[in-house]
Amino acid sequence: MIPTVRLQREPFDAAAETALLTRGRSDIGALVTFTGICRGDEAGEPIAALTLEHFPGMAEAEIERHVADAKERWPLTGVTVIHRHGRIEPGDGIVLVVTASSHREAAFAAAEFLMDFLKTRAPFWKQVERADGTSWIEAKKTDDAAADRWTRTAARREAAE
Amino acid sequence: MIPTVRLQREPFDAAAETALLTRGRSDIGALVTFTGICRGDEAGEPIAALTLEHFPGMAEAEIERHVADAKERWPLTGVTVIHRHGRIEPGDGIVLVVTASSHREAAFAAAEFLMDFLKTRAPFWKQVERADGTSWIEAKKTDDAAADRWTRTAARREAAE
Amino acid sequence: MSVKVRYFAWVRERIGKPEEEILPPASVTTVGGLMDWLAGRGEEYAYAFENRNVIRAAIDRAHARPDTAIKDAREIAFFPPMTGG
Amino acid sequence: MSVKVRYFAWVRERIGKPEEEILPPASVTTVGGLMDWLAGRGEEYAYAFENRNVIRAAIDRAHARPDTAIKDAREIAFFPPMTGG
Repeated sequence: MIPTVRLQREPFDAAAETALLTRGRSDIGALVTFTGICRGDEAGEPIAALTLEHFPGMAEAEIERHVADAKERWPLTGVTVIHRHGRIEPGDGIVLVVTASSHREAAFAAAEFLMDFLKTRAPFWKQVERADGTSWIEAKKTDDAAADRWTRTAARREAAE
Repeated sequence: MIPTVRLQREPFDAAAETALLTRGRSDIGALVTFTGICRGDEAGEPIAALTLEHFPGMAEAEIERHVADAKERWPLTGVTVIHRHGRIEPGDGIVLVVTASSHREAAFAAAEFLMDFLKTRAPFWKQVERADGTSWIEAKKTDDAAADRWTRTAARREAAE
Repeated sequence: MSVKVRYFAWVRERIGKPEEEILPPASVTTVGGLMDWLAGRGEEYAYAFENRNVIRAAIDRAHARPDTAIKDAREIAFFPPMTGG
Repeated sequence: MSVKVRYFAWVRERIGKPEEEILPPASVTTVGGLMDWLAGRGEEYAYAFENRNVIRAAIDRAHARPDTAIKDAREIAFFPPMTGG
């Protein structure tokens, strides 16, 4: 199974990506798709758009590292991660994660794992564009906690062995 | 938010359903789609098809009950559940669950919750069709355990109040 | 008072019909009691209910337990553990 | 030995440039030491590194910590906590 990892400025088509991943396959029992979408508000205030800055090279490397990690943790039969950069308007997709497995537990867990790490380890930064100017979104402690649970699980697993 | 719950014999189109759910919206930050697909094997043996029997009336009622429960537990901005019955061939979808929220935690949790309950509480039964005859799939203990974790969470929450 | 019983999946196959009207005696008051009574109606029923612990039931389309009272039930269904999703 | 440093998001905005070649003294051996040295280079650097605890770093495109040695680094990046996904 060769994962698809792509950074792009252009919108993505979730349906086309899942079709590519599942076409001609009969070993996929569970397919989980996560789409992160630009909301029309941020911290309760309306926004005009988000602009995503990223660190080319490192962003791909970090995503690929975590996709490889997910493949080791769960029996996946397919993974696609697409992350956009540049200007994104409300209602448009920012990130797409697709995971496939023979059973749902692995597909769900891997998709959540990848999202938690994309949020906290992949070098992307969101800038909010409002009528009165721009500002950078602050990182959320809850995202760090979400990513941390996978590390603690791994640590517990290793301690138990 | 009015959830979509549908039982049908016909295939579903996940992309069309998510488009319906998200169209014209700017309050959705996270969209999770789960598709359960008929695999080409069951318990290591190749199969020709699955046939899903269901209890009309009760199946809809059970799904709607759990969708209402999910809406109370998480701040969802959209839910779609479609479950097929009748004969389904390998590679074709069996069930579709779409959950939308402003943040990913709620969308992921609600999708897993609904799938765990669909597996254990919704009156559907899978019959396997093989070259040499048919047989009923046995319920898995792991599915009961998966559904049980939501009850335990609720019990703990109530005990803490 | 007569009640409609419905059977699904292999319970239906073993009994050989999807539904029937039955008239259990007044001494049958719970779902579990009804299973005992049905099991005594013939070979096919005995086979369907041979492992009563795995059989699930619903009264008027809501899940019921062996100790659930069947008073006022219009429809009682018996089926194996569910395997949808 | 000179090293390329890159800045992202508000670190870049505060310093006013996306990257530069720098030549820190031999006494600067860690990521944290480099932040201290950069902070002393002028007002814009002091502003960028005023709350050093929140600044993240990467050496040759892999996450690094304040105590990570910068020996052999070809490229060192500084940026705020990430907010993608």
